[in-house]
Amino acid sequence: MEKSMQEIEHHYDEMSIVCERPATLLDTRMHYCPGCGHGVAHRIVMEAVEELGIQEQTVGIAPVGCSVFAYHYMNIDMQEAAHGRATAVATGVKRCHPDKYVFTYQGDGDLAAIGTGETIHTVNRGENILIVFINNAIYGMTGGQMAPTTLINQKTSTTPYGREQQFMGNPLKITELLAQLPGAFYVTRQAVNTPLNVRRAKKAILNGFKYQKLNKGTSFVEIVSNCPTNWGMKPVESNKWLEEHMLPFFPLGDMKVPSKEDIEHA
Amino acid sequence: MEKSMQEIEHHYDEMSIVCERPATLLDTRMHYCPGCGHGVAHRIVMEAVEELGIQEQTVGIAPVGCSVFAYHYMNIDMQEAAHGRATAVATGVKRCHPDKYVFTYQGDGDLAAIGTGETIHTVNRGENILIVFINNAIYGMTGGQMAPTTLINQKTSTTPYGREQQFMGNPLKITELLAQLPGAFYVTRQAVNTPLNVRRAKKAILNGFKYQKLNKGTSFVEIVSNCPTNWGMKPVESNKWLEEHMLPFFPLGDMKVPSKEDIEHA
Amino acid sequence: MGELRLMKGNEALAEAAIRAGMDAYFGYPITPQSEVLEYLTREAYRRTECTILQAESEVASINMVYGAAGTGARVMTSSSSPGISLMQEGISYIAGAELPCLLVNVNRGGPGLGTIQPSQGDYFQSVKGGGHGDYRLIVLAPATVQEMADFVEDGWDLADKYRNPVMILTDGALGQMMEKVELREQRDRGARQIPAWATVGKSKDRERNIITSLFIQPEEMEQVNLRLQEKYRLIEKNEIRVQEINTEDADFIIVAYGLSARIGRKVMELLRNEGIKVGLIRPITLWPYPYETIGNAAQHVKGFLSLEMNAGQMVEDVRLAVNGRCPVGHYGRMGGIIPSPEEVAEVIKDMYSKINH
Amino acid sequence: MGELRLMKGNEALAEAAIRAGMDAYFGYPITPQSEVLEYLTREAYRRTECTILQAESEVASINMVYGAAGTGARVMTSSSSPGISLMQEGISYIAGAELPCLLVNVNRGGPGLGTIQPSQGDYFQSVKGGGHGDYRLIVLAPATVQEMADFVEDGWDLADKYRNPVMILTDGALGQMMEKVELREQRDRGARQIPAWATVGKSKDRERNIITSLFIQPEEMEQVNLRLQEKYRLIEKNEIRVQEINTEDADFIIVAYGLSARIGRKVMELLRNEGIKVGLIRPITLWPYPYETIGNAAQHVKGFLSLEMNAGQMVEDVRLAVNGRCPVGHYGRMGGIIPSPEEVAEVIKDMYSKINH
Amino acid sequence: MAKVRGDVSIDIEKCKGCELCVVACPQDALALSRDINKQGYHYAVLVEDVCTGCTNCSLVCPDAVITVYREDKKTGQKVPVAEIRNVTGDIKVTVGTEEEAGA
Amino acid sequence: MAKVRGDVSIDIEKCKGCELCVVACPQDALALSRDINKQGYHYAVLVEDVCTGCTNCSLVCPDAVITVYREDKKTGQKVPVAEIRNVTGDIKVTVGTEEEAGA
Amino acid sequence: MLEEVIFAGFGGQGVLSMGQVLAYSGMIEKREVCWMPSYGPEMRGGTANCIVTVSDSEISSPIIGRFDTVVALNQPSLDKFQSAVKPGGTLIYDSTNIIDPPTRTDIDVVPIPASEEAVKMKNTKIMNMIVLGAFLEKRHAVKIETVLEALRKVLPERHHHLIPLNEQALQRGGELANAAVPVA
Amino acid sequence: MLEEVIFAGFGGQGVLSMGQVLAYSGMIEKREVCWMPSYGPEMRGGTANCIVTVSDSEISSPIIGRFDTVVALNQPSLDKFQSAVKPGGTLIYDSTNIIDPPTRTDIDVVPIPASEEAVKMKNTKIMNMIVLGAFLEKRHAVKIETVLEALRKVLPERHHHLIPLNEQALQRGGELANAAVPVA
Ligand SMILES: Cc1ncc(C[n+]2csc(CCOP(=O)(O)OP(=O)(O)O)c2C)c(N)n1
Ligand SMILES: Cc1ncc(C[n+]2csc(CCOP(=O)(O)OP(=O)(O)O)c2C)c(N)n1
Ligand code: SF4
Ligand code: SF4
Ligand code: SF4
Ligand code: SF4
Ligand code: SF4
Ligand code: SF4
Ligand SMILES: [Mg+2]
Ligand SMILES: [Mg+2]
Repeated sequence: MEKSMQEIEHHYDEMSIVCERPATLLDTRMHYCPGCGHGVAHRIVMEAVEELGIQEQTVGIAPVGCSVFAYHYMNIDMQEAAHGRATAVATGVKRCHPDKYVFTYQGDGDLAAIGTGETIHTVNRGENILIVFINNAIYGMTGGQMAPTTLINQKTSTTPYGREQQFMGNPLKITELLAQLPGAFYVTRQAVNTPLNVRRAKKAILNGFKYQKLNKGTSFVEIVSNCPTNWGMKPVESNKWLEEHMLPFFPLGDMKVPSKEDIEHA
Repeated sequence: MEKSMQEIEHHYDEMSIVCERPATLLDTRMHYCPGCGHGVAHRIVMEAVEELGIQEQTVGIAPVGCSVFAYHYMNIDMQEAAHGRATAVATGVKRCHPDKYVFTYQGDGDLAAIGTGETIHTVNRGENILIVFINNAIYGMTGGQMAPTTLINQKTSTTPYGREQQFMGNPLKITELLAQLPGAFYVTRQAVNTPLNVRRAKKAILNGFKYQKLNKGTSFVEIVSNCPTNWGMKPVESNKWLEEHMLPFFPLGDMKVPSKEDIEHA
Repeated sequence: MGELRLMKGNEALAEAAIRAGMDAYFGYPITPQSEVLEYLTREAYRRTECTILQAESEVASINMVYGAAGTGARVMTSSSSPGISLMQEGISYIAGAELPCLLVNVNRGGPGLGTIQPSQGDYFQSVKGGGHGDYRLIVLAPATVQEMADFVEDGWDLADKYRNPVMILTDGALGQMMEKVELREQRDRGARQIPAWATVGKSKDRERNIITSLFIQPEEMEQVNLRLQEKYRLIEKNEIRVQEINTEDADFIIVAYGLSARIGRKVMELLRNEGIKVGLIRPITLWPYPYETIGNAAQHVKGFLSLEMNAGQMVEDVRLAVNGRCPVGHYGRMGGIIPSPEEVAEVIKDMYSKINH
Repeated sequence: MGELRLMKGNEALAEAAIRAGMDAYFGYPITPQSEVLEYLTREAYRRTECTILQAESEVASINMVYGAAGTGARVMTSSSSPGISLMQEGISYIAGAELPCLLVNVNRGGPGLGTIQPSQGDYFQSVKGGGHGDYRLIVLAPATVQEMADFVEDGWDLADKYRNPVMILTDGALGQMMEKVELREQRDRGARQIPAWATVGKSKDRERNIITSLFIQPEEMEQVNLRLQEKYRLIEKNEIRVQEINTEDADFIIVAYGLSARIGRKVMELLRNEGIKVGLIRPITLWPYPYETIGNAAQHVKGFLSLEMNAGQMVEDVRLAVNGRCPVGHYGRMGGIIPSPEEVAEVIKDMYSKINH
Repeated sequence: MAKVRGDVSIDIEKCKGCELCVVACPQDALALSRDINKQGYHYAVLVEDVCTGCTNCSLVCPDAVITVYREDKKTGQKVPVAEIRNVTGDIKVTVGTEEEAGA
Repeated sequence: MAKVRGDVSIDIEKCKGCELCVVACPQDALALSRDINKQGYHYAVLVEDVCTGCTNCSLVCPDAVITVYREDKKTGQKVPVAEIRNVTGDIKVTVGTEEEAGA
Repeated sequence: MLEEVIFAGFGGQGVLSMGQVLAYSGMIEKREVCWMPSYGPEMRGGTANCIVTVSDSEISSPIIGRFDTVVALNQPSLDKFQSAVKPGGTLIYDSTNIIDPPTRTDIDVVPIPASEEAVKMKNTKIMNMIVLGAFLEKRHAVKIETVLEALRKVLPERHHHLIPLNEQALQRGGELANAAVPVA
Repeated sequence: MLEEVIFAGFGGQGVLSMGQVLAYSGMIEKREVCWMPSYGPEMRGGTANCIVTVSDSEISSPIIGRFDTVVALNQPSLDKFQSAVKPGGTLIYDSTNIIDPPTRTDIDVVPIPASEEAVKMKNTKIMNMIVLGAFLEKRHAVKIETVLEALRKVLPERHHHLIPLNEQALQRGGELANAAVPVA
């Protein structure tokens, strides 16, 4: 399609900023691949911290996964946890500092494979933290191996002929499991593939932080995301694939929301 | 109450044996405390093996827990697994010998605390094995510490003032979680506190073994049991306590049963 | 003089932890050290409101310790051999991130599930690094219930001083037995101030703090390694602890730590009564190791025996210290059996006569 | 001569495993060794119908290996440093239950998450026992992609011969680099017969088989330990592998294993060109260690340098072997940096001149 | 004396005196002996000749030491017993307190 | 030329040319430049002066390099901008193929 | 002075606590003391024991194989430990529940009908104190007064009313020890 | 003979495969060869490189810091590695997408408009072969025929029809190398 060639003259000085990089997100280039959902997820988490004005009371726990370097970008105190142990580390932090806002940021391999035990018991104890779970159905950092959330027939570097239920089991809906636990206070599944979903996901993150004030249990926000590099797609395609293949299996929406009483009782 | 004193004369030779120690259970004294449910559980598992005539094709996996010495009593090939890893060990066995009958026998600490990750992923893969889960709401072997299944307010050596949900979390109904997984083929909760329950529990164990022929997924049999020693009760009391406190929270019954098709399709 | 009590080693250790101002304990039951967690759940929270949490596993415990230590808290965990093996990844992370904390291994017999009886089979694991990479734990080896208590605060102080994990390596017998113990005063938890590097929320006036052991660029990683090695050299220079008994006039020296050192002492007495001039060197810090003390002794003695409750582990460090100057033997029992002073005395007499002819 | 290929070390290892008649592989991805699992998922099942399973963690992997090995299967797992640390409990169990299996550590830089670059920082963990209790792994250290392939079958054969776990200790560079490799023939999986002790169902004609490492009675446990130690002595007697280059006329010897040995060889050439008679000893088995070879050389050389990609670990074994007969130095780089032959040559010249004056 | 339809034999040396069989018996036919076995437990014994062979006791016995016998209804014929467990028959059985015993 | 109601500034050196903003823009106002930045990516640029300041592009931008401006409705008054990001203004922007560019 | 003694019996017979009382008393008398329990799953079997060392000099090993005195409160313990008494040492046992009495002749064998006696004293719980009394009478490891002081220190207030009963039991044990005739 | 070269550029430019083709060719010519890729999360950034050593004698380290030849296919790689060329060594780069050309004068600098050329040849995929051709022309590490043989061996049958095109590309690269005028 035709496009006008002259450079557009800008009018910044006549307008006000309605959307920009949050100050809590450091102004450094992120190492993520082009179009990777981690970037958006990072931004909305930091926007929440900024909007709630809790930068000074927040401690974040980075996982081992592509987001291992989250602390390079998030301008808050952070700890880098061993693979899968972020919620145990968060427990250590929160138990010693119940007044701080503590969150973990973990991938599907980290949270739902090697970290399954820690994840389940942290939520079962109702640790009063926020868990942000980035589900991209693959091991991104290590080069695209099967994740617990990899879909049936999805090809990965360790399921070269597609994931077979018979041998590799089923994609694990850990979020649904966690929603069953009494320790879970708020459980929701979101995505960042469209502007609308980004808005919703950010709302969920905001809730997750706010609810820590109530001290009523764990908030868990799954974010269905993409991995263009290891899915072998262009970013735009990858979001299409996400919509067509992941969302039907991992439907978006709240699985457990606090009752009015829960919230008023605070 | 009065009792006649003369010794009863027996008439064994005029009758036939209708119930006796199975030949698959070695004729050695068990190390369990008086009245401990492990003994009954051992017996019914071995009765099932005997009745199905699969002693030669069965490999059992013992846990770390009071039943660590199961292999002293069960007259079959057995492996002693690291604490919590019985289902991983069973996976190793079964994947190499899909034609064998493989089962694990695990306590609540073993299966639902340290072994949570292995348990969930083994069932999620639908490993074609039988898992026998002895839930006595306590760590028996190590002297009565809190288990994941310990009830709220239950006193243990690590909850001397009773389990408080706020600090120690909730009793974990792992069986309910596992029933959600597509890999689970048969999931049930039984007990061995009464003759009737023993009969039912044995039936469940029989099913668990039989279903392995179908190769359709994991069979999981929870057995709610007692720990007179660490509950600090006489065996008879302990069964009363079990009925009054455990069964209301851990209701008996099937959670997932194969459909007709499932079974005919074999 | 502080309060005198008759206590189990495990309980003395737990009581000392409360009094040293512990902020948090995370652990998982295992024989023969479950009394630590049990004692703390009874006593600690009520007295100092510190955190006591039974974790779902040792892997969770050590990572909870990581998180708590990262906030500058005075934190510890305890376990026994198999549980400590499960912690090796976490311990390596803690060493790499330079987090001060206290680890307690109440050593039982291995390998595998082994036995719950006392052993010194985890010496290598503790001092050479059971986890991956080049790191060191400061390892303290108590020989009495009194030291089980004393080394808790000492350990934490060392950990804070060097931002390094400290391990108390003891055994099932020391953990289970009762002896009299003099307890220190209760420290005020508030007193210790939170270190500047702790992740407790980035205040406006400072850069964000980051706790990590990841350094993806080789050059950067090497710098981190070199800094760690410098720190270790410093610890080797300052913190070696060793007890020498009758070494000045000794012709033969027993080297032993922990419970074995108590046996060794009895052996020494037996043999001195028989006119054999035996001395005892008891390494109290297993790392840093008293190579120099042993090396100096090697100048004037005829031989050494490393007495251990294992198949021969510390003996390698004794040999490294002696460096060929005289024969070094090893005697050990395994599987939870504690050697009797008499049997060891025979071994030494035998070795001693061989040396002399 | 077998088929010649240009392959990555990790892939050569995986291919060799298939050809050696592997029955099962259990593993979890980690850089720099994920190619092993990836290659196997592409190739193995289709060709030999063996089991390839991506486990949920390294802890699960090693315990799956335990279960499979307990049935007499030819089984292996592979990982890199942090993952190997997580396996320490399982490894100790496997050693205690005497289960033959193959473990591969593609060593990366530690401690902690560290770096994914090559390192030799896990020497201590591998040879002194990273897990609890008195046990030993037979440790093979390849230096070429060819050996990455060859040591797989050799390792399994050793494991079967002694009912002992065998570890291949290699590094990220050897795992990632491509060299030419000659591959052996495909072994028939059926050929290997199931050992008598395997738990595959108790047939009428024999007692039940039990795989365990638990021996609660001290006396019994000690007997087990003694039997293990006997076995280890036997392995030390029979299975030491070492390569010596130019040691006969050498005045100075470099001791190095794996990738470092390749650097060492280049250093040797450089220095020999400058007229310094340098030799190289390359331990191929890191346990059992070639103490004798080094000890003998110590009779006639002026000094040793232990060249490692770590802060100084194997150097302790070199010192134990030399036992004071001449100076022993260490040179190492860390964090994934491979020392250049030139820098090492300088170090030796420096040390050498010091020795001579 | 009640017509015998069932009977039990108890391996008293392995019995741990947990009493579970005693409470499980609908016929109230079992009780714990006042005497102890070598392990020091008051073992279970049949004290009323009213056993119906219902197997309840055997089902709940954690130590699997109770063998239950029953008259073979179908055939009506008396089937010889395979093997009798090592019940030491010569142990005197007294139940309840000394006094009762004296009565 | 359409009345300007919104505008964007893009930190093109951090842009990775993922194109997500381009497809997210309801006004079709964005496109990837034919030129590459120092990282080698074809960066996004505003190519039609039809921006409404809806912020969609900014919301989906993984690298948070889009700042969106809008005319302040309520006050109607033009609010001065806090700070302008390091947009290298002197980069010539051409879109599509050489030929088109020439047209 | 050095006394190495093992107390062995079923759990619930109070073997561990009698050992602790002895150790505590030794501490009051400014001796070196060490109390070492058996631990671990043997407890399942129901048996329990503890080794107590009271000494004037430093104590080396808490776990030892041969004893000055063995106190056995049931048959399995008697069978297991009678051979561990040092020649010339003492073997004290509760004769009430013993079927096979000890056979050694090179030691001082002291049968005490402790359980029976406890029933007579209408409190089975003090059986262990009767035996301890016998032990003190035979071995003089510590003074009875010290033991009573120890009890006052270790027993929670609400149990102090039991101390007189315990004292009687200790005394009675001493008498029985003197009256004891070994079944040879 | 010893050639130590690094190929560096963006992922997708085929730097790893051109290195492999060279190594494979070396193997065919019975040389010792070693191919070492950069690995790990740098890949995220999109850059990739591999070091290839071709030698007559045993190869020591697969990872080296200074090279006989550096082949840079993008600006970041050029910036990062130009200083690593040994004095007198060769620096080959794709001049199409380079903004700041190399500055060193003590080495042989060879700009090749490879991308541009590839577009002209109507197949951007063969850009790397053009560069490889230039490398061979300059360094003679292996013979072109050998490379073609290597391609026949490594390429799957279904791609063999591309071999002639690759051959042209190699040739063209050689010509460009000779025509190359360093921008000094
Ligand atoms: C103990 C351990 N095992 C394995 C690894 C290797 N590893 C690093 S990240 C990762 C998985 C990453 O996948 P995911 O958690 O889904 O995060 P993503 O990269 O997809 O965002 C693995 C297996 C490790 N670092 N440590
Ligand atoms: C790695 C490890 N951690 C801890 C232990 C100690 N331990 C042995 S059994 C057990 C728990 C037993 O409880 P459960 O599994 O419920 O079995 P039960 O005895 O109640 O039947 C524990 C914590 C161990 N042996 N290994
Ligand atoms: S590999 Fe996948 S998850 Fe990782 S940064 Fe790239 S796109 Fe994102
Ligand atoms: S401790 Fe509890 S579970 Fe263990 S044997 Fe005794 S009663 Fe059974
Ligand atoms: S149930 Fe069994 S063990 Fe318990 S008393 Fe009856 S017979 Fe004895
Ligand atoms: S079989 Fe039935 S009736 Fe007979 S003793 Fe047992 S429970 Fe009582
Ligand atoms: S979304 Fe952001 S990074 Fe992607 S092209 Fe648009 S501006 Fe560039
Ligand atoms: S703000 Fe809205 S209209 Fe303006 S460029 Fe972005 S998406 Fe398009
Ligand atoms: Mg992922
Ligand atoms: Mg339990």
